[in-house]
Amino acid sequence: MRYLPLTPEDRSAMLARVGVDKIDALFESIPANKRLSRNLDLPLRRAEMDVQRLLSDMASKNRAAGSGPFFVGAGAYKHHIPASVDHLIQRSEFLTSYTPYQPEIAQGTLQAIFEFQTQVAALTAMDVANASMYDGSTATIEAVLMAHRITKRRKAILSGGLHPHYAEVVRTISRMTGDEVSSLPPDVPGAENLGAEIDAGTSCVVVQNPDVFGNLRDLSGLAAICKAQGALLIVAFTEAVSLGLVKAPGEMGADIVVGEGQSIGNSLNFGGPYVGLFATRSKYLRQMPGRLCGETLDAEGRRGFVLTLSTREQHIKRDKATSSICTNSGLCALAFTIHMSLLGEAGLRRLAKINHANAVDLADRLRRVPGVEVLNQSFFNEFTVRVPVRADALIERLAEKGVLAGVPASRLWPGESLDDLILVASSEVNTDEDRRAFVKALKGALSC
Amino acid sequence: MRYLPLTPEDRSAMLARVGVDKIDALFESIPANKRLSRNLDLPLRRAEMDVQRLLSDMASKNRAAGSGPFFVGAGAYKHHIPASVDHLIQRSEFLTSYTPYQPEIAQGTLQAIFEFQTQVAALTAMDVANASMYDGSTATIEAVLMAHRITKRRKAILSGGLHPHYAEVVRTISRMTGDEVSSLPPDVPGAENLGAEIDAGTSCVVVQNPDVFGNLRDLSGLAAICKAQGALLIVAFTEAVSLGLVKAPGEMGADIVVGEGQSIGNSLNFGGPYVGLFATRSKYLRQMPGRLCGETLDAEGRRGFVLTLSTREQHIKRDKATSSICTNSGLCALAFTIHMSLLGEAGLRRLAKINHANAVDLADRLRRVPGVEVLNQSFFNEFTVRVPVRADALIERLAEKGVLAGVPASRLWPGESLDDLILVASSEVNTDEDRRAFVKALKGALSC
Amino acid sequence: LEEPLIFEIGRPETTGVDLDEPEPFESRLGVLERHSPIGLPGLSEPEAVRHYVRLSQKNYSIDAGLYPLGSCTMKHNPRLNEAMARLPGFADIHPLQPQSTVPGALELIGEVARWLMTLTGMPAIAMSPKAGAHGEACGMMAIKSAIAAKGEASTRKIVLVPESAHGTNPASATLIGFDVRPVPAGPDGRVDLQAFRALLGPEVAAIMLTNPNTCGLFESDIVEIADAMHAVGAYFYCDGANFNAIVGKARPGDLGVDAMHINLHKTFSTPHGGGGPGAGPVVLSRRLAPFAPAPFLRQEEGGLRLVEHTRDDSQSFGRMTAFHGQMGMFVRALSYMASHGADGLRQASEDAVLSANYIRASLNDLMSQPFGDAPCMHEVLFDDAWLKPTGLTTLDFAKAMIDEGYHPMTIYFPLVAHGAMLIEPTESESKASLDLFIATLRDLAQAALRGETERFIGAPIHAPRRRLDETRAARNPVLKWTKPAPK
Amino acid sequence: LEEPLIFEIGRPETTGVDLDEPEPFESRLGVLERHSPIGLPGLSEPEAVRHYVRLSQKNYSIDAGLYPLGSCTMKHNPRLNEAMARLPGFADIHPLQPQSTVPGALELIGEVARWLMTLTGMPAIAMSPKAGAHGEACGMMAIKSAIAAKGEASTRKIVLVPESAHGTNPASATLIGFDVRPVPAGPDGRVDLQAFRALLGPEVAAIMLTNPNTCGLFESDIVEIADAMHAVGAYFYCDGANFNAIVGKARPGDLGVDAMHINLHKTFSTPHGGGGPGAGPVVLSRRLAPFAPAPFLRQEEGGLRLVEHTRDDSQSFGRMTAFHGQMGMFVRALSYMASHGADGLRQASEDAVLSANYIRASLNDLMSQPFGDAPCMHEVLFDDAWLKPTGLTTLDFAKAMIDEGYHPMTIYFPLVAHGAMLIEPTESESKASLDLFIATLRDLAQAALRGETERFIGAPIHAPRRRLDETRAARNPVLKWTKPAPK
Repeated sequence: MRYLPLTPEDRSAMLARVGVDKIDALFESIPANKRLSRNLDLPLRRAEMDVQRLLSDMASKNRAAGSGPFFVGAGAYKHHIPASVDHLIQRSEFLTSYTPYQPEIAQGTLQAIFEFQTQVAALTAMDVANASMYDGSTATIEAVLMAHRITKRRKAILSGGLHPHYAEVVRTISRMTGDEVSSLPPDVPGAENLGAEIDAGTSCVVVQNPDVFGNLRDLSGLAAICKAQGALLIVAFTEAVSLGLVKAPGEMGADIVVGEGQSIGNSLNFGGPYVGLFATRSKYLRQMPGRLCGETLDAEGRRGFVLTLSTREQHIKRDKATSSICTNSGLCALAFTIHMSLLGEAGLRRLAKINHANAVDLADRLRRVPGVEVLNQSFFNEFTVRVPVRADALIERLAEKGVLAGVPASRLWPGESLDDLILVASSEVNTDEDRRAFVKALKGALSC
Repeated sequence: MRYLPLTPEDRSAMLARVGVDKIDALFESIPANKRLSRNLDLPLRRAEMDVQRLLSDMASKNRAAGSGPFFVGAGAYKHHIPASVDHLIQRSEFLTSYTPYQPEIAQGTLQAIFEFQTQVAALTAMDVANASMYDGSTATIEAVLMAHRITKRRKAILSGGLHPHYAEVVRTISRMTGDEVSSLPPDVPGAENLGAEIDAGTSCVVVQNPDVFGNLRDLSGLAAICKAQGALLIVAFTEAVSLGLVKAPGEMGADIVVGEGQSIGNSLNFGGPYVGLFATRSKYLRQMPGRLCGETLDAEGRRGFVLTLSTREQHIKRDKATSSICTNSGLCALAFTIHMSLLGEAGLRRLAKINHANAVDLADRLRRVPGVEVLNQSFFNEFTVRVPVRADALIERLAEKGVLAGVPASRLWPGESLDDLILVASSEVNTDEDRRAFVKALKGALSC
Repeated sequence: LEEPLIFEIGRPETTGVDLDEPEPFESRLGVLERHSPIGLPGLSEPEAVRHYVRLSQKNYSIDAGLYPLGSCTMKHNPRLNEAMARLPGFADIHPLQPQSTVPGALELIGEVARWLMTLTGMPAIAMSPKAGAHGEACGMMAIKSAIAAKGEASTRKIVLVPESAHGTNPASATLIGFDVRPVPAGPDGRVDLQAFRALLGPEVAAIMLTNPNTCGLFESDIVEIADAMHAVGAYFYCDGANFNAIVGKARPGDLGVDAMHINLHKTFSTPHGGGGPGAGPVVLSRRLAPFAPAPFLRQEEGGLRLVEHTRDDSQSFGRMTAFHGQMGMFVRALSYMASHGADGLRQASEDAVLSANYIRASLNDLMSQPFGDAPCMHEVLFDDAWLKPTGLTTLDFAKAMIDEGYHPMTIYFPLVAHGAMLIEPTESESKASLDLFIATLRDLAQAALRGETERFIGAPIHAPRRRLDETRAARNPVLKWTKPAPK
Repeated sequence: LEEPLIFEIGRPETTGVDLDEPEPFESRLGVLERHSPIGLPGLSEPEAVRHYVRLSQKNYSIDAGLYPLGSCTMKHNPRLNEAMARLPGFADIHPLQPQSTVPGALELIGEVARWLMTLTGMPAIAMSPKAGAHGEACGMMAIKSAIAAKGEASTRKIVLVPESAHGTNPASATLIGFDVRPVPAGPDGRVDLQAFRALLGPEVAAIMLTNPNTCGLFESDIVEIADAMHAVGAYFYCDGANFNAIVGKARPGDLGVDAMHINLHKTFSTPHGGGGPGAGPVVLSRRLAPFAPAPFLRQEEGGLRLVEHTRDDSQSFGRMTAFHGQMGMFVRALSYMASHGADGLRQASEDAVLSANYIRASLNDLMSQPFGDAPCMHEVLFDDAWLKPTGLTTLDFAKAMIDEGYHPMTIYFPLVAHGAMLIEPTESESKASLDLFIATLRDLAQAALRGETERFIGAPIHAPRRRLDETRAARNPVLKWTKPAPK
């Protein structure tokens, strides 16, 4: 087998050194009646060529985002990733290394993490960021739990503009921990009064910006109310590119910022792996979950980087840890950092501006389609439209016409009577032609 | 521009150091009336995304070999290349390094070349091999010129089984040098009497095995005649995989062996880049063209590798060099070496056997199609069939049915009355289903 | 060569991504446009490539050398996996595009699920957990839900965790609201069965047991343990981190396991990537299956469908993550499993165990083992008793390995061994590679015993950095770059 | 760490490529089956990956550092190029599959041809030459054919080649059956116009002139030279190796050039790959166009057609290679050209020239220049006059650069400068990178002048190898591995 270097002769020689005559002698600690004596009912080994064929056949049944006009967002976004990003993260030394527990021979990974932490802190306008979480949704529940630890309160208020999957993750874990969650109903116009929900038992308010319907929210007032009530403001985002054009959570008074970093450097991947971003104020540092990289000196006084403050982590603190997370999204974070280094401030701002321009253009075209209404006052690169038919069926019809036109709200909020809404996203990858194709297909679908 | 690191401020500072006030001051040695003052009539710079779209659109208009049943050979062959080969040759340290003229910091490239030379010598059963040529055809004319230098004669005899493009390359250069070439007519059955062509002025005989029609040739007798007449036997091959199953040129008495190495490790690439293999007897070493890597010791007595015997080469010997070649096919040779290291002797033999088995199966199926005749007595993975219609039109019709069925002989030998012949190749990538599809499409095409 | 930070070489106005300024348009940002500087330097592509290539050159990797980290299973990462995960049909599909446009993706997830269920002998699986610890949480939530369904939520809250367990086990259990009780190890490095039985009772919800355990030993009493748990109405969570030892040799489902996460980034060769991403699907017993989280696959007329929301009458405990799990890792894992096949996977486990025992048998005369010298599974555990007389520590020994060109083994874990050195060679090493590693360790051990302490306490010398001051880093945390004050 | 040869670690029965034995079948090999051992070791995939990763780590590369090889143009190799060249529609198409199935490939070749003709201002192009020297042969064959067509084949056989030329120039001319005459350089490093004119006559076939020349200087008299050649019925071949200096700034076609090869692996960023592959398309003047080799593109009704055979009445001189040229390199080059655009290419040339002059102006107080200190093009030439008093050689200086983390510049070329050091930074270096390089060279130069010879003669120390014994290698050539005799 091509991945197994030992030859039959090697195995014999090694068994001899070990002092047993057959390999099964080494498995005798497994109860005899539980040992498998033959192969399981699965295919036998295959040539690389055959595996390639097997998987390529499956892949070819899927409609790739890049194969036609594509406007699906709602938590994951199609962006162009520079070719050098994938080249660099595939370097053996990044791809096949472990968590940098031996810093002397892991400075590459560690320095990249330090750059990542600095970038995330700058983007969110917060003091400190960790080395990544699994994704935006798991970062959100970690933020809620962190707020509970800090405030010693146990109730979270979830905005009706929070991605419903994020809300569901928070509710799921909270049910287990016995913490209280108050979820507000879907807030299409982004007009809910969150401040009014806060009481003395409120640990935190979780609000998303741009919210899941695309509305931009000025959170400064809410931050002030939170502060007054002793609750923490947790701001989530699902579209990291928005931070190039939209006021940062830290600028509006957030205590903890969490978000999905997929948009920068990472492919859609049908939902994973992605990279969760997590940032907070310095004063809350020791309640922060996840890995942290810090600067230090080596024995010769040269700058170097190490994992630090690991007394918060499970491998040291076990049941007292701030989180159970171990493996995080290291390589996705590296992709994020490389892509962000390539963009730089000027590139990110321009990328964000193009996204916004494309979305504005699309919204303006869609609102001119009879029967279609764009609901947003403000938005970044995603907005909500009302259509005069069932949105889910319409989306299927548009897909048949070659346009992947967005996410029907009913897919995210089944049973919430949002059946005529579609979340529509547009990024730099959409051409004018793509947008025209969307409008044309939409008109066609609505007229039949 | 994303590939240009200098900023406008950098440029100003640098101009100041240089002591000129504008960049054009550095171009004043170009006659003033020949300096361009504005952009040429070409598109301006484009985003990576846009270039990707431009090139992807062109690529998508081509029918990839892997997209359906594929039986085209005649000098280039579709084989499966292990994924690790491409990963390794894309390592920055291999991909973006120069010819290893500074051996202390190029041992990676040098050792790989040394392995390549050893592999090629073993495969061909010759004493020494060089570090690669451009491709099989240019290696062939280099071999002819080398034979002229060794024998001090100036006439080459080209077998009628030599790939006609190879023969044309030899004739083209020889016309320039004033050397004589005797090209035998296309030899479909592989039965020509080359020995009879040799005379006292003959420098070399060039014969291909398997020949271009697929026939296997026992060259031992011809080698003896060459030896007796003082001519050199040059054996060419276009399918390196054949060397895993077919007696090696060196075993049959070849003096120089040249061949196309594309089959191992290299994609079809519409004809290039490929990698020319070149091997000979030790006694002819100093007349060999091309780069050579040799073993030596460093100042501390450790084994190391260097380019050697470069007094044969153009950068030292200039007009007295054994060849003008400078840049060769380094990275393609590396791909060859890695793929060959993965195969090993057992893997190569089995790969060759599968190729042969698939070709035998295909030949047996095709010969049962009414009106179709397989002309070969012997073959490896390619053979010639006679069809009852014009082959070129038939190939087009089969292509329309999704089968790329081979090369019509008329494409290689226009005007030679070989209009009803097709060269058909089958490798390990062809499935049983592919072969059935070929037969079905062929029956369909012949019946309409 | 020193490599600066991007903040030291980049410039805010430089970009390695060419984009045209859009045509003028009317912004819809309202008052929320970001005006203040962000603080992100940009690099041209040549600078970025060189920066990250140079950084990479400061890393050790499995591609460049043996990486004997016990309990981490640093095995070869096949390159076919990477190529397959990058097929546009997998990498460039959106989790919320119509399911009708991604049948191949659902098929792939279904195939991975089938392989994992068959290899573990378990009837159900949750595919969405993002890594091992996330899988642990998933399994423990299924257990908690099952307990709640039986009306025992308020009484059954104790989770037993052996002292040798990974830290994630107690952390995950606590996260889910359980109380953790340690289970001591016996003198043979396995669960002390008597002590274990003494802990049982109606308040016990589950045991979290790693098997093979982190001492590299198979818990031979596993069936008794499982039966005892089930007898008191509790559940058996198995930490599958060490599944690599027994794939194709034994099935957790036959041993009484109720839930087990599978680290695709250990057993099934997806790359560790300097810390992630991983993937931690959880196989479930029949009794836990109803509680599995959404989303999950369902075979329907017309093909597979991904169920993203559960009905109100469902027992599903909810949702673990925004989307469907680590698709990119699923592709790699299936590529690996399909390549090996049932026979190759079994062979891989055998080779992993053989290689660990080969190392054990080649070092047992020099180095001490906390629980005596007996066959181990895929990793072999030494302690520092043999090193005591030299005055050197496990850390010193580990750092000296770096100078010999090796990544150290896992050290100071598991906690049940003093100064633990946990070596896992995996099945990916040739005999020549193992022999060289053994010779190097023997040479180092003999040097230590001869008193050549200077070779150890100053190590590493031949590394991009000498030993780094971790105390300094923690005392005054510098967690991001800040612009130095102008001099 | 030492890395053995594959022959020392591989085994003939091991393979990293799994293939099933075919069903039994009747061989058609006749008597020609190969039975004797071949001598090829095999490696499993983990072994092969590690072996070649480790070998790679012994190489310097442009991705890891400045690579100032004069006349080699080691510029950044964009990664987009690599991705594009691997699209199945380019990488996985056969040169002999029906032309109707590859219209996009023909379009691509046509586009590359259009860009190159526009940038050079030349009306025709031969795309098939495989590298620079092959392109030289192509151009010289076109010239020879044109001469023959005029009936001067037997009388016009002299090719003028300046002393500073690349070795490929005289080698190519000789290969084609010309006789080479050297043209001396004047005191300013350019062609000595008077000496040149003295060589002219009816026997002169062509001049091969590199411009900018290998001293980094533009041949200011180029129009006079071209006119003089044409006046005597001869042709002007331009070696385009240094085209990177003038792309978008001047067009060879405007200067009277008849033929010029273009190194796509220099000017247009296709990677050097440790020695190749390159690509050397040749642009041709109107008078040489009829002699271009097959295959070539022709616009026909229904689209582009690749003409693979020329009719008997054609003046085409024949065929240079089996197929259509270096398609993989064409894709990369177009990716590069389309990315830059007309404006970016012009800027690149300006930056390349500016960077070379910046180095010149920063080192001219310490190091000597053979032809005085004056603006250069994209490379700057120093000689060893300044080093003479130290007793050190150019080689010593070059090897000491290795210890500072740099690849040496081109040394001992061109031959017209004593102990030449030819530095070409290209446009890919940032100012910070240039400044560090300059500082390092100044530091080294000052150390040399201070007499710190030991830092040079023993160099390199910090490299995978110390200086290698090239004489030993040449005296007793060991060109392949042979099995050592058993002891």
